[in-house]
Amino acid sequence: MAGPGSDLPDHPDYLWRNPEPRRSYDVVIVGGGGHGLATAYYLAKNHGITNVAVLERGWLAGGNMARNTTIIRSNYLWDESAGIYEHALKLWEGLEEDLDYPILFSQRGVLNLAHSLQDVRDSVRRVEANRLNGVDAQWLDPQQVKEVCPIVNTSPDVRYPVLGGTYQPRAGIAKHDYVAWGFARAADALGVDLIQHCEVTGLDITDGKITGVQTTRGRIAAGRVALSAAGHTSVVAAMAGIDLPLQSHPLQALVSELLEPVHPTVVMSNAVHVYVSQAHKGELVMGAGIDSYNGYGQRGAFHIIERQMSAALELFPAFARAHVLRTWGGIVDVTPDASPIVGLTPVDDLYLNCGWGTGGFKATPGVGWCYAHTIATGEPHPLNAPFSLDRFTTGALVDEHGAAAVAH
Amino acid sequence: MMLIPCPWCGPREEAEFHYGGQAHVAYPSDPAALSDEEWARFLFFRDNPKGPFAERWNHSASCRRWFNVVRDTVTNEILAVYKVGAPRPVLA
Amino acid sequence: MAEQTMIRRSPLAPAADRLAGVGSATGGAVTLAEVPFLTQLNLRLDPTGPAAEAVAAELGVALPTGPGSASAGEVTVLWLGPDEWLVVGAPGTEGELEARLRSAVGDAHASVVDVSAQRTTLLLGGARARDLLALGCALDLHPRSFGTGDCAQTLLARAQVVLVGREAGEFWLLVRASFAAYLVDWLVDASTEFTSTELTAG
Amino acid sequence: MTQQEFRTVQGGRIDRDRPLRFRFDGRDYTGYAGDTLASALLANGVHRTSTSIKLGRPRGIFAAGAEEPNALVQVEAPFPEPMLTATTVELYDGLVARGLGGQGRLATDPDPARYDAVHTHCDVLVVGAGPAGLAAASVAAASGARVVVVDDRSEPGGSLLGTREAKALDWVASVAADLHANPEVRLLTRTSAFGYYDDNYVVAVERRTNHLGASAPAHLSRERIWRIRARRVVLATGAHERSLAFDDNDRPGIMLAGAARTYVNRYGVLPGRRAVVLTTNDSAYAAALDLLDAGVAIAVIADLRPSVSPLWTERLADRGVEVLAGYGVERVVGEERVSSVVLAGGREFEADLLLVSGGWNPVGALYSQAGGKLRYDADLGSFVPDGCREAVAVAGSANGTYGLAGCLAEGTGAGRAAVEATGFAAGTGRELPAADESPVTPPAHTWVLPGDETVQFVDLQRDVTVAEIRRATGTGMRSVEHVKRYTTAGTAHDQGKTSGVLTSGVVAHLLGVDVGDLGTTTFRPPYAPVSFAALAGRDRGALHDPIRVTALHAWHQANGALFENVGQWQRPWYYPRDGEDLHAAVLRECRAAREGVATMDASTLGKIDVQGPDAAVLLDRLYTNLMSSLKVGSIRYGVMCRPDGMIFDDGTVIRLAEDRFLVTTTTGNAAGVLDWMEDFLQTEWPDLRVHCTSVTEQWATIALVGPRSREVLGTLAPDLAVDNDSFPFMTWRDTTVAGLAARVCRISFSGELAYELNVNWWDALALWEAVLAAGAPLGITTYGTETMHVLRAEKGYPIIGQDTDGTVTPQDLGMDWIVSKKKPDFIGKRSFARADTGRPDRKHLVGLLPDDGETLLPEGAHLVEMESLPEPPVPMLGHVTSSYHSAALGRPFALALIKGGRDRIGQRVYAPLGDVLVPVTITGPVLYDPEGKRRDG
Ligand SMILES: Cc1cc2nc3c(=O)[nH]c(=O)nc-3n(C[C@H](O)[C@H](O)[C@H](O)COP(=O)(O)OP(=O)(O)OC[C@H]3O[C@@H](n4cnc5c(N)ncnc54)[C@H](O)[C@@H]3O)c2cc1C
Ligand SMILES: NC(=O)c1ccc[n+]([C@@H]2O[C@H](COP(=O)([O-])OP(=O)(O)OC[C@H]3O[C@@H](n4cnc5c(N)ncnc54)[C@H](O)[C@@H]3O)[C@@H](O)[C@H]2O)c1
Ligand SMILES: Cc1cc2nc3c(=O)[nH]c(=O)nc-3n(C[C@H](O)[C@H](O)[C@H](O)COP(=O)(O)O)c2cc1C
Ligand SMILES: [Zn+2]
Repeated sequence: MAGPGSDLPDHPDYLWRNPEPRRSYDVVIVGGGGHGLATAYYLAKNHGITNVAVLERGWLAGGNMARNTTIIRSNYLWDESAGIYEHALKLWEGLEEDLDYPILFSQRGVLNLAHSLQDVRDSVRRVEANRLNGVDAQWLDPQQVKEVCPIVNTSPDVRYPVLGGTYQPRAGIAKHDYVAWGFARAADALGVDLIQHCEVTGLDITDGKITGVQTTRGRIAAGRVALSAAGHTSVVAAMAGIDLPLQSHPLQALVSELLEPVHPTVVMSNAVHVYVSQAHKGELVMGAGIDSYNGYGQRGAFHIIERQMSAALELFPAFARAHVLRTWGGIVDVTPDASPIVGLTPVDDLYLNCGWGTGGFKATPGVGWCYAHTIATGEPHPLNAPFSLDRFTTGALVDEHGAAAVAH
Repeated sequence: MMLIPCPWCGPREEAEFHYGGQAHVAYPSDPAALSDEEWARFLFFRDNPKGPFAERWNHSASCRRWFNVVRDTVTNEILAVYKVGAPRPVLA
Repeated sequence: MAEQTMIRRSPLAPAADRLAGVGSATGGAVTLAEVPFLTQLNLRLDPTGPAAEAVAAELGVALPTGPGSASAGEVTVLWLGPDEWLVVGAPGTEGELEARLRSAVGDAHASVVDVSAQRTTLLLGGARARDLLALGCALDLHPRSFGTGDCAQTLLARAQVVLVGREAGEFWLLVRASFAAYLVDWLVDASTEFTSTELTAG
Repeated sequence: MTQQEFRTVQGGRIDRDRPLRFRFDGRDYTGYAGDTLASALLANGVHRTSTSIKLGRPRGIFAAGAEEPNALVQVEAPFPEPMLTATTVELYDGLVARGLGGQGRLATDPDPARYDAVHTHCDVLVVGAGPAGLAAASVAAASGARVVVVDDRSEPGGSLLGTREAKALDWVASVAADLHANPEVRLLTRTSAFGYYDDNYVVAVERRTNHLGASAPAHLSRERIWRIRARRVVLATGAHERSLAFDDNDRPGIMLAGAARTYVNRYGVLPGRRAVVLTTNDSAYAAALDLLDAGVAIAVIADLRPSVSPLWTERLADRGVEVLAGYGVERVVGEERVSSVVLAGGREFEADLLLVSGGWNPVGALYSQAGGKLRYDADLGSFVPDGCREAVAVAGSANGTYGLAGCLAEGTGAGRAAVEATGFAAGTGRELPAADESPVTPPAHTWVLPGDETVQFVDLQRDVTVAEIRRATGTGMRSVEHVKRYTTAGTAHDQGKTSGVLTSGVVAHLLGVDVGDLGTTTFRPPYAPVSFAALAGRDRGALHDPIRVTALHAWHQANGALFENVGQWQRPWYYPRDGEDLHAAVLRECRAAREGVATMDASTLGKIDVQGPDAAVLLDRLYTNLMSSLKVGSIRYGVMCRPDGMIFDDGTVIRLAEDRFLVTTTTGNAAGVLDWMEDFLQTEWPDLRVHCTSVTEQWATIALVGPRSREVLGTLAPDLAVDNDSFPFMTWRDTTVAGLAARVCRISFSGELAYELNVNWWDALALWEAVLAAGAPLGITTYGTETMHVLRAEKGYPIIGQDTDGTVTPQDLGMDWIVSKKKPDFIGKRSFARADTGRPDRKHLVGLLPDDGETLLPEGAHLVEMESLPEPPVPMLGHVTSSYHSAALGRPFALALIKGGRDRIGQRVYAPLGDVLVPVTITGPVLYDPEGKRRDG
């Protein structure tokens, strides 16, 4: 009998070396999460820069990459966001082949539910913008929502009834760890050194230019340094005296036991605040809201979980007797406009990629691609140019929450 | 669920409070005199330390008072509670 | 005036039967009733200033300076915050009481706002009253921690309430009028637990 | 129906007078009250419960508690529940279950049970009611402190229940009786503490009625979440026995030695007839003796240690049992059930049971969640507590203390220290029972036995073998966290309770590193699975989120209103009459307002009383326009921005006195605006002498709108001079309306002559009925939010949150006039000087008229410049924020935010709708009565 997960493809037998850090690299990437690994891979692959080290303070991809709900979509409101997320989605569509690694990318579609008349307006606005930006998107009425996901409670006996939803058929999920390992293996094969348990503790700057990093495994010289430290970016940037408009918050998620397939797509609801998919083995994977305050503890408060479950049962009464097996938390770096910051810094040859908050997994290949370009050329890639740090000074924000687009 | 000691009501559940972010960020006395960079700093840039952080809380479900707290952002341990306007206490 | 009171409708008038039903369904383990139309004045002033003394003199009772309440005759003063109180009196006395308070504070910086209709009051009693509250209120309601005369603003079932310990193990629950019907739904549902003596765990 | 052939003749804590019928995998059985599904199955000779998840290998009952990795079952009746462990399902009459290899199945019918949550506070929380926990509770309770004791089993006693320690069991009973009798103590059985959060907040789930099956009382919650806030916590959670990796160590009939002991002693069940014992430590000997006493033959004891305790060897020799030191298991024969066991060297022993003890793991989950550190104790061969920030202590075998006397002593000490720390003088607990203790021979530290790694299981539940772990380390992985994710070890239902440390051990063994350096994977809540329904509790449906209603809500309901959720409020959306749809109803309601008289309940608007000598100063700083110049008796509309210059709320301000204003806010923002004011008053400008008080529910507000509204007001308010000169626009009067004290404001959100009548909440219904009665001859019509929106849109009045989205300045809305040039500063002013807010191509609020005079543009539609769409990305000009059919204009119209919109007035742009591009013409935002002639009636 083939049980759940037994049909999952086997991993390669070999992933990475565990090299000792060298004294010097052309590029040092701080943070071995999905973004850091993808950046290293595209630096090597697209730009031929292979004398690269990815320095990771813990185990590789053990930060948010290990703990996200893996939702991938590109149906963002603003042109700037649609540009970079759609670029990422297109890369996702070829990634398994490119990395020669089974990443379980499943385009099962993502539904974003609307529960108020204003949600409906915002949703239609987003769908219409998506279409004009070449992003697949549909507005579904409650009946159509029910057809896409039959277990959603579309009856009016819910506190905030479902008034419809947006649907992106090309959106979906992938297996987070496999994605990280796929990028890691490919980067390693191209000569990138992946150095684990190597925490960056200082940034060496001379005459406004970065020259290397101090680490728990000694000093490492670097021609260029690229930050990819997600929730810890403020801490690392502070080593260069750079303040950032970031706040790091706890964000939690949880899984149920393995269940027979009940949930064919991904459902997200901002108003009722829950997002759910059923992963390949059969566990329900669910995300909660962020804790309101800053936190670096990789854990969140319990009432957030209770709220999340009450929201889940509003939408999915069938989940009542499912069980929570495990909850966990990550540290998400949130910007004032809920859009990322990718580009140059006031320090020469020091680059910045952060602020993806609750939604940067889906960007992994896209941002890796653009960030690698930025690092290799010293100029922002056109797709990340709008996400510069100086938008906070000019006011040209890319306000994704103001426009009621949903995170994750 | 933290237990936050309101200086007026005593310890209460975190859910009764609103978070107010970094403490000691004064509204500039003359915004017009600030450069765009300085104004942007006031608007958007806040400390985000890993460790003790002086921050504001409002006891919104009860006495509606704002007060300051020094909390370790790693452990959530509350190291000090003090009133608005008081200087950040020096912690050993 | 009398005529006017006749046509007044308290927020929970339509729920009166359901509230009474809780007492009978639980055999008195939990009792609920609305105490409508209480006079309620929101008072703000500096507790260390002369206005505080003047008000105390006028009401015949000192303003509580921390979570708690104080009573004098028909007037009960509930502490809401370090410079804020709710002065509760008999129905229909809001005009007179407001005038008394205003004249007592004189020129001091103080505010008196009639909020009598802002919140309505529920009287909760019965041997299981505390257990009922524990189903939605995070305060420590053990008699050692919260007894007669104690007063706290807090959340009950995610609605903001002012909770006051009254005589004989009863409680006042002051709730904003717009939340009152919801809170009653919640309380009635919560009381299901006590509707039978069989296996009343906890 | 089978007889319970494997039931002992007597003994056990089951009630032999209460037989219970149940069905498993389609066959009917009986068991007794006090059984678990697992013990009842074993009593009937059923070991094999399921097949393994990936490899489909037969699997049986392996443990006797929450740590069970194998015996997963699906309950089918009385109500489906996916994936439970047979070892924790208490038997009840009528239980129907089946073994589960892979995925559980959710019910398709709604769950009829109730669930709830309750808060409790205590001085001391004791988790675990074994000897250590009960000893702690006993001293703590005797001090008078408030004590809560939780234990996940059906009765207190912990692992003592699985022994025949008569004296200790008597002690358990007397302590339990003491605790039950003490009003300050709550002893909760069937309650697992599953999460340890900040500030000693421990959450537990109590299974209250499940064991009653179909006779569970409906008025009680089935499961309850206990939210426990404890001043001190004592964790006495015991230890879990672990297995060893040897060939075919997953066969049905292989069981943890301690579990077998529990089945015999607690449940009166023989887990087999003849057993081989494999152990690394002394504990399995006691198990072997108890099994012998119950009639199970012990074929041999294989002890991996080269030298074993002479004491135990002697005791077993007395019973004719051979102990082989330095021996392990080479092979297990029998697929569906162990039939014999081959030891290293080839000796084969016939047996239907193989008892294993690979050592003990103190249960460190909650401690670790509390932030406690774990340290590897090489002598014990396990991870033990090593310091924690929270006010928590660990006692008993959870602390690595495995002897009974030690557990009792440690529990007592921890209980005493805990109460003393909370300020109580420690009392004297029940006198501890004497406990004989045999000297302990140190355990062997073995993880893997020689053999075929592909059939040596580490995580039974996830089918993870030593070979797979080797493959993981072979990829380059060095961290147990990686190995966990690569192999999925520890990620199943049991979260690796018996396998986690073993996994670390095997990795350490394969990498040749110290297991202490490697550590464990992270312990996360919940300690044991918790149902979604329990976590959701009663917060479902109408109780999911508070519903706020106005004083007139019942009237609206009785009169057929449909409602719109606006934040937590429910507002009448429109009032359809027979057969009307939204469109028809709204056209009718609008017409009434424009041509006759109409009325709506506007009570949800936020209202704040702002008092004090500096009230005007405060408002001047918060609003973009000047409020200090407002005259007493007058009203002014105002807008508030965030410091970034974006609009955040709007509303009217009425001046009641020199030092007193009444501010109204949007429905959704009342609390936000009050917080905003308090924030500035308390933290920025404490020198301002101002007090703010919410009066949202104090006042009910009824809008009376339309050219004939004056007539209605005139009839209702005989004392009020209602003519335009006496009562001009944007003024207010206190008067009597329908005999009720009322404040009447001349405000219009529709462009028509209109009033807002404010009375206190109690009088709202009386006023409303009076207004309807007085207006009846004029055909007064009630209207809801939709009509309100149409009327204001025809006038170009924006709705904050609909026509704005947090990126819109007052200037973008064409409201330069509301941005004071005179005031030196107000919140938001500085941001208007930033580069981006000065851009000429910012989006402006404009009107749109579809050229065909018929198409209703969807709200959210975008506008483009071109007549036919190019390939994406298509440059967009902006989007439709509001769009309606207008009765007054006789056509649909819209409001939109368009790039440089004000400079485009008169231009034609296009709205792509599906495949069609609808031409529309940009106009100014005010489409109805631009001269404002209708305002005065
Ligand atoms: C619960 C949760 C759910 C989420 N759900 C989704 C979702 O559904 N869809 C989606 O698109 N996104 C989601 N996200 C967000 C997404 O996970 C992140 O945006 C994304 O993973 C961030 O990029 P990263 O992978 O590089 O980050 P990380 O994996 O966090 O990588 C950063 C790395 O930097 C390392 N580091 C930090 N400081 C140092 C230092 N000084 N020296 C060396 N290394 C250092 C860290 O250890 C870490 O490994 C979710 C996040 C969480 C927490
Ligand atoms: N000989 C040995 O090597 C050995 C090893 C281990 C234990 N023991 C014996 O076992 C006993 C240990 O006593 P003890 O009091 O430390 O532990 P215990 O195992 O007797 O009791 C712990 C209790 O806590 C419960 N529990 C665990 N986690 C829980 C949670 N999260 N929520 C609710 N309940 C939870 C368990 O179900 C159990 O009932 C002693 O008698 C000791 O001699 C012996
Ligand atoms: C998409 C996804 C699915 C997961 N599925 C499971 C699961 O089935 N079982 C499990 O125990 N954990 C599962 N986890 C959670 C991990 O075990 C772990 O909690 C998470 O990676 C965070 O790491 P930490 O808890 O070790 O800090 C899953 C995580 C993610 C992101
Ligand atoms: Zn307070």
